[in-house]
Amino acid sequence: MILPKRLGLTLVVLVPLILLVAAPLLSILGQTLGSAAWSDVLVSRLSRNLTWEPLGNTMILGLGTAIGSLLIGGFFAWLVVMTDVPLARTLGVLATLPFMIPSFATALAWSSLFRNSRTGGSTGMLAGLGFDSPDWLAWGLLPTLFVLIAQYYALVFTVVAAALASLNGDAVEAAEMSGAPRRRILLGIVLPMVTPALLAGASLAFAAAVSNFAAPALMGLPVRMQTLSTRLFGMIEIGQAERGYVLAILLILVSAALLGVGNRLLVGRRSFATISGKGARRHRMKLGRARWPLCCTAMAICFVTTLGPILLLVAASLAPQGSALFSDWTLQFWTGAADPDFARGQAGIFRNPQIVKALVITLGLGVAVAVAAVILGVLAALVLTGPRIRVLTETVNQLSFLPMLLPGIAFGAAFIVLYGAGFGPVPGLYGTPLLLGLALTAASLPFAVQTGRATVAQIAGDIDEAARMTGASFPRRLVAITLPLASRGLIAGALLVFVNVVGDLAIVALLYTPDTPVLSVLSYRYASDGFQQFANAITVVILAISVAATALAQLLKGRRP
Amino acid sequence: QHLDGLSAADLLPQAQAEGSVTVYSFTSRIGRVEEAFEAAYPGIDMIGYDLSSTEQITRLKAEAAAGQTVADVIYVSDTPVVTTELLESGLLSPYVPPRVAELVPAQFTSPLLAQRLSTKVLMYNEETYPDGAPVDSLWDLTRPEWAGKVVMVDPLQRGDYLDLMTEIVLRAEEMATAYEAEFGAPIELDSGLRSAGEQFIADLFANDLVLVGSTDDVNAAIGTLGQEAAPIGFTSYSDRRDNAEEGWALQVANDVAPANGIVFPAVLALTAAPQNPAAARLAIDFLMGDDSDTGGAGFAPFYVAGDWATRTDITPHQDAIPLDQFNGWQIDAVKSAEIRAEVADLILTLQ
Amino acid sequence: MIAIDRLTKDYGTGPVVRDISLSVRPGAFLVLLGPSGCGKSTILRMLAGLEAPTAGTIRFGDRLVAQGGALSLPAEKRGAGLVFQSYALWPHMTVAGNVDWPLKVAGMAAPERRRRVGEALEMMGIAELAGRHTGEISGGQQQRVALARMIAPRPPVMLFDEPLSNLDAALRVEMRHELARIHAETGATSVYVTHDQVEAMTLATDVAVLNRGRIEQFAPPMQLLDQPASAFVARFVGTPPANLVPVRDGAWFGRHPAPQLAGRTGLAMVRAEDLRLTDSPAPGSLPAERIEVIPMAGQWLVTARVEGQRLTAVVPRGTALPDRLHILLPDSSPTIFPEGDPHP
Amino acid sequence: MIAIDRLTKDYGTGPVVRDISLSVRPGAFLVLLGPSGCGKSTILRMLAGLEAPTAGTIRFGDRLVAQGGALSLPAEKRGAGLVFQSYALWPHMTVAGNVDWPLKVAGMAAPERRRRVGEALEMMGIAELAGRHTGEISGGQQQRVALARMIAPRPPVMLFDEPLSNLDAALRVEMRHELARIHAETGATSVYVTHDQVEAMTLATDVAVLNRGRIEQFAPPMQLLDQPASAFVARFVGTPPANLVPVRDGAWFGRHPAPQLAGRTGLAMVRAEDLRLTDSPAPGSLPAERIEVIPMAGQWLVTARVEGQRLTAVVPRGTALPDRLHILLPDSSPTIFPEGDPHP
Ligand SMILES: Nc1ncnc2c1ncn2[C@@H]1O[C@H](COP(=O)(O)OP(=O)(O)OP(=O)(O)O)[C@@H](O)[C@H]1O
Ligand SMILES: Nc1ncnc2c1ncn2[C@@H]1O[C@H](COP(=O)(O)OP(=O)(O)OP(=O)(O)O)[C@@H](O)[C@H]1O
Ligand SMILES: [Fe+3]
Ligand SMILES: [Mg+2]
Ligand SMILES: [Mg+2]
Repeated sequence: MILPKRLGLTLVVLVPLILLVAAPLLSILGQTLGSAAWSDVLVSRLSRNLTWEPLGNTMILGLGTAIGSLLIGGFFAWLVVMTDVPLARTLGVLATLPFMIPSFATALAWSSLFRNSRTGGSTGMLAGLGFDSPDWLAWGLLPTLFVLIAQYYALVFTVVAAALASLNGDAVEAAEMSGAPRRRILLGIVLPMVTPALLAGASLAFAAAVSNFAAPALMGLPVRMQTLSTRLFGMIEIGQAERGYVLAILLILVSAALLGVGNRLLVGRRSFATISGKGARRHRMKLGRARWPLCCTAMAICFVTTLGPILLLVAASLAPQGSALFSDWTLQFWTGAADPDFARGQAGIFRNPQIVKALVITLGLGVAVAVAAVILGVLAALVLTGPRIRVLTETVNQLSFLPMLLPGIAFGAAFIVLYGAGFGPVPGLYGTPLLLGLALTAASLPFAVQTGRATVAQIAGDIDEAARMTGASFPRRLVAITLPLASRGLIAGALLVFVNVVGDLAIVALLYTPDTPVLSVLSYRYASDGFQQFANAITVVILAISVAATALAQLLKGRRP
Repeated sequence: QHLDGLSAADLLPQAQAEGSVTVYSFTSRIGRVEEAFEAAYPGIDMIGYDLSSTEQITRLKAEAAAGQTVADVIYVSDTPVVTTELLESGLLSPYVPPRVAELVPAQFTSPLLAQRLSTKVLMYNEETYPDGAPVDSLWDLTRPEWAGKVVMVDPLQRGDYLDLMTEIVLRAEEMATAYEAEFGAPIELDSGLRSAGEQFIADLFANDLVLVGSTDDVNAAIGTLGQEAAPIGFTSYSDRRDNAEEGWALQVANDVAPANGIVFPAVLALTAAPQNPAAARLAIDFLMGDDSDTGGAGFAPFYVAGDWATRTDITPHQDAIPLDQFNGWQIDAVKSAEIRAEVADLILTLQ
Repeated sequence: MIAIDRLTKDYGTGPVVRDISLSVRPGAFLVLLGPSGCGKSTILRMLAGLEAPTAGTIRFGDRLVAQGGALSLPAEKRGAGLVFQSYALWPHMTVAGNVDWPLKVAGMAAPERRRRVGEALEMMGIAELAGRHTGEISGGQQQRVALARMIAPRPPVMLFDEPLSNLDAALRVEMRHELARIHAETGATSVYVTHDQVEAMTLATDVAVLNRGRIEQFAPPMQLLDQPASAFVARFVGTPPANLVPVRDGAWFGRHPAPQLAGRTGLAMVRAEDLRLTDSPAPGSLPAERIEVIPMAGQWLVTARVEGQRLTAVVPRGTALPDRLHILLPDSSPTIFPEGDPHP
Repeated sequence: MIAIDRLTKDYGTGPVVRDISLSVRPGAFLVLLGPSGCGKSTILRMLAGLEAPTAGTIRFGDRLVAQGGALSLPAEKRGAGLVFQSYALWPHMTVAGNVDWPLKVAGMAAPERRRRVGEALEMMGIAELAGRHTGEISGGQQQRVALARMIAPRPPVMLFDEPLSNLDAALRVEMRHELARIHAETGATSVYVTHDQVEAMTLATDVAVLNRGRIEQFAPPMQLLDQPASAFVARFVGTPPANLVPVRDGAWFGRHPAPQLAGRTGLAMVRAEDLRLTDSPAPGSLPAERIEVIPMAGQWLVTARVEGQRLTAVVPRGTALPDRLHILLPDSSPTIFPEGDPHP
């Protein structure tokens, strides 16, 4: 028997996936077995409100976000990477940022425009101009969808831009030769050629949207719109965790089915080998007169989705009153000494003795997890883009995608149960940063795998074959050939993982120790006692780190020919 | 256990030998307690974790499953869940320092020792309604003029709001009486509803109740200055102390029939097998405050207007209504826990 | 040194290499010749270890390297070099980097590597491009990089897939001589796919003519010309290849009887040099329509349509060639193939 | 219809197209011939609009489509079709999809498109591959897809970059005839890059021979053979190309005086058919060493080393050819080029 090609690698990838993803998932599944939660969720008088309506909303949001993100993110990626648009680098950075902005800031931006009097308080700018927005514009599906798209188009952008950057010029030139107008080339040739990246970006956007809690909670609850994530959070919060877990499993099943179908429909047998072994010149499309209009359009989108929320977030860390963000700014929340008359005696965040330690640990964790996830990610990507092996390949695909959909708290708990105590010669990991790192690696895998796979799929088979002919071993080829060629995707993946880790709270909250404070926990601590400005200030710090990482990633990418 | 009977002074040597104590706390104020504790008992390292009640519960259960006990002491609210999920399953054990046993009323020492009391009560905007609360009964909230103008956190998102709803069901008889007082006729229950409490919840939701995600959202909704017709809603009485800083005009509606909401405890307990049993007890003793009027350094972070110490010898905060004049129901964690899930299901069908 | 036995390959769309057997001695230079899509590259890829055979075996010397459905020694263990039809250059490396990397993999020391890279680039006439990236050189230059990369480590088995197809005639002659020299020097057993008859004729020790995945003829090059084994080979090999004129019942095209063809039916092989052209009808001549005239080897190759079929004749340069010609078929043909494809 | 004036292109590594001017009438078939890397593809890309000239102008008819540093009408507005040297197939589409897409862009109705796709694939002999993806067909098949894709919309200007380089000889003849037919039918002005002399001779109305970015000669095909403008052209064009024998002071190789060369110095063009070979020394013969023998057009092309230089002679098939030969140079040469490259 000839063993299927890549069987060894597939197994090598499966082992960590099983340990990091399948085991926790099964342990969560185990908790729901035999519980009444399954029937409550699926077939009781509660199931309509508990399950089906939220599921419907979730799917609308997930698919809507995926589509919206594809359109905007794809457009940006094309504009920045493939054309001679002015300010391309700036646009490139701005379009990456929304993913790093916490949802509540983006929601705040929407609210500050469209908020109506339904929840009292202060109203938005439109109301100030005498136009009270209708509820459908201020609350519910539409604004939630907007907030989600405004954030997650950045995912599609990041993945697709990486893929486009390694597109062979001549295929696009061939399309230009056909006389097709630019839009036609974009939609007919350029984007379809990076289908794996589109699928990866859309999958990530979908997963991020369906698991997002803040946006539907802020924008949806006032009109009683529930999604699976708000339900799931609520059920765990009120002590009915099993129901929450069942909902999560349901979400995973539905998403996995969608992912599977999407893969089959969009990828199929087609090849996306756009990095070919015949040298081709890079190619930037001339926009001509459309240059500036397109640049302005892009800038406008960036302003609404990036600069606006950031400005609000910064303001919210400077303004004493949440209802008057642009008055009485003070640096007290940042650098102020403890003053009993101010913020109940709380000193500014830079005087928090833990901030430096938290900063260092957060960065360390971010970098370590990014490296680990990207290594695993690229191996998984090789499996996914190589010859298919029945069942195994699809298992790798699904396992590497679903951690985003698992509730972080359950995921963290499962890690404690599975690896906390240790077994046999393996020491217990509970309370060590390693456990935190492992869990975060697992949780970040989707970013690494999806981005890696999108670029690895572009490498024509003969490029690796040529390396095999020289007698080079797999690791050698990986390091010298595959990694450099996929580097843009990997850098993008590492960036997404890093940002995800730096901002994560759900998993960290359950696994951190006071010895390993991280920024998100500090922020959470402030928020939990109502020191919102301090929490915002920390969030701004996290954002600043993410922006710095983005800039660094841009630099790294720019170095490559 | 023999340690339970020891005074703080007697616990100290062993506690110092243990050298540290780990506390899971639902509030970050544990940080300040930590400083004070380490100042008071040099050589004993207090390690504070800031974890929500849910996280504490999940963490303790996972620790138990993994056979690893990290926490010695927990400081938590959400008593209905804590009692069922943790106390009954043996993950916690109660402890009342002998020093305060006499100073805390019995209802607050069992099943777990309550350290202080917080609230989820009806509050209004005193700028919009300078003449006092615009309602005199919870039932007013079901009237058409309050349609779309009552704000609270989704009870299926936050345990304390579910506790509030549960208490209303538990107090069905009082609710029935209040109904008759408000509308002049005995209450008629819709089919499928079993009590005046359930009827109230149904009517409240039917009256376009506005749900939000957090207490801060409620505060902003009802408290923000400059509103012509501010909504009304349930939130924490203690948040009133932030009025000046946040630009709010929150005020509690105390004269509301039959009650304006709930008063619930934050409890202290030992984990089932603490690694530092003496230091753990010492920490609880410390958190209960010293013998001064305000409870001293150990209690200082919790001595705020709108929260009340359970110790009768601590002087109530001057800026707040004293507990005995406060018109809220004190919840019963055990009874609450019994019907809480049912109430949640009821609410689920109403949404 | 290379022995192929009953080799078959099926990508799932029907067999593309069918039941091929052949063997060549060590140091042989085997040329695979055949129409586009006949399976040449596939055979090369199976020899290289990049594709596992569906059935059949491949042996390198005594070593069984592949056996259909059971074993396929991976490419990196076979010690063969391959020039890809698609070049398969590594786009992130410079020209020199592409040539250097295999040497690095082979564990050569830096000075030796530098020498070999320089030598290989020099030989291919692309030394001054060493620092360029592969997207910054012309197609023919890329092809030469691919060739240099394969040759530099001097593998014991060399596989070439149309390695000179994008070079100009002059350069192709140069390169051909270089390859011949390298082959003579190293004695590496080589398998060479080409569409260029001259390359096939000059380089090969053995030629396999393939058609639809089958071997039509396996023979030394000259023998292909002199004794083609089938109509297909006759029509495929040679510059120009032979004409195949249908003969029915002893008559050319079934209409122009020739005494020496008496009773024969089939496809008669008629070499271009055996046809004669006149500008006026002659006894036994057939009217023809001139299609094109190509100067070659001091002669003219004239292609004309006769009875609806294209025939090519060689005539001395300067022959008068009006649009309407007359063609004189020979009296007979040395070889008449049965009509119809033996492998439908 | 295409007029190029002082066209120059520099990628930043020195000019690769230098100051080229030429013009062809509508319907012309211009062939670009030249060694690898001489700038053929670059010229084609500038004509296509994919590359902007550094200096100089390009006109399509009256229309100025490119002017160095100032204007370059984008590719999609030029109405030209291009067969890429690298094929540039769209990997995510099937064979049929690749051919269909440009038709879709042109706004053709579905039935018409279906017809044209079918026709183009049929013409290229790849109709049965319509449903395959581009990674699942052979190199030659890919090249034919590229050709079909360009031809199907019948663009008014057709640009070909070595479109038949990966096809076998027989198919190449077929395709050449198809291209000639299409050109005759549509009258599309065509520019065709090739290394195949036969293609150049048969398809071209005009040939530009390029060398290092410059035009060496611009003439109809036959004229190139008969009157090469430079030693480079003489050495580059023809099957086989002419030999260039150094003459110094009236003597071949400066050592074998020939009366009619008296006083001449330079590179004498000596066609292969003007050389004679003998197996024994004859008066005035030079000793030679046989390198290779290639059967072609019913003759043998013999390459031999004489005085350290390779010379090619045409001899009748069957001539006796011992390893050591003797070569008889003609009495004179019609053309003697000055020595040295005019463009160093
Ligand atoms: N992007 C580039 N940067 C620098 N030099 C380039 C670039 N592209 C091509 N060249 C150089 O320009 C010259 C002309 O290239 P071009 O591709 O036009 O050659 P060509 O005549 O088509 O050759 P071939 O027959 O090998 O395809 C070559 O020497 C090549 O190295
Ligand atoms: N991956 C594949 N799946 C299905 N069929 C394939 C695949 N690769 C090649 N083929 C088919 O197999 C046959 C042989 O292909 P191969 O590449 O060996 O041809 P070739 O002789 O090298 O032709 P060329 O001279 O055009 O390069 C072709 O008809 C081709 O269409
Ligand atoms: Fe009233
Ligand atoms: Mg091939
Ligand atoms: Mg070229």
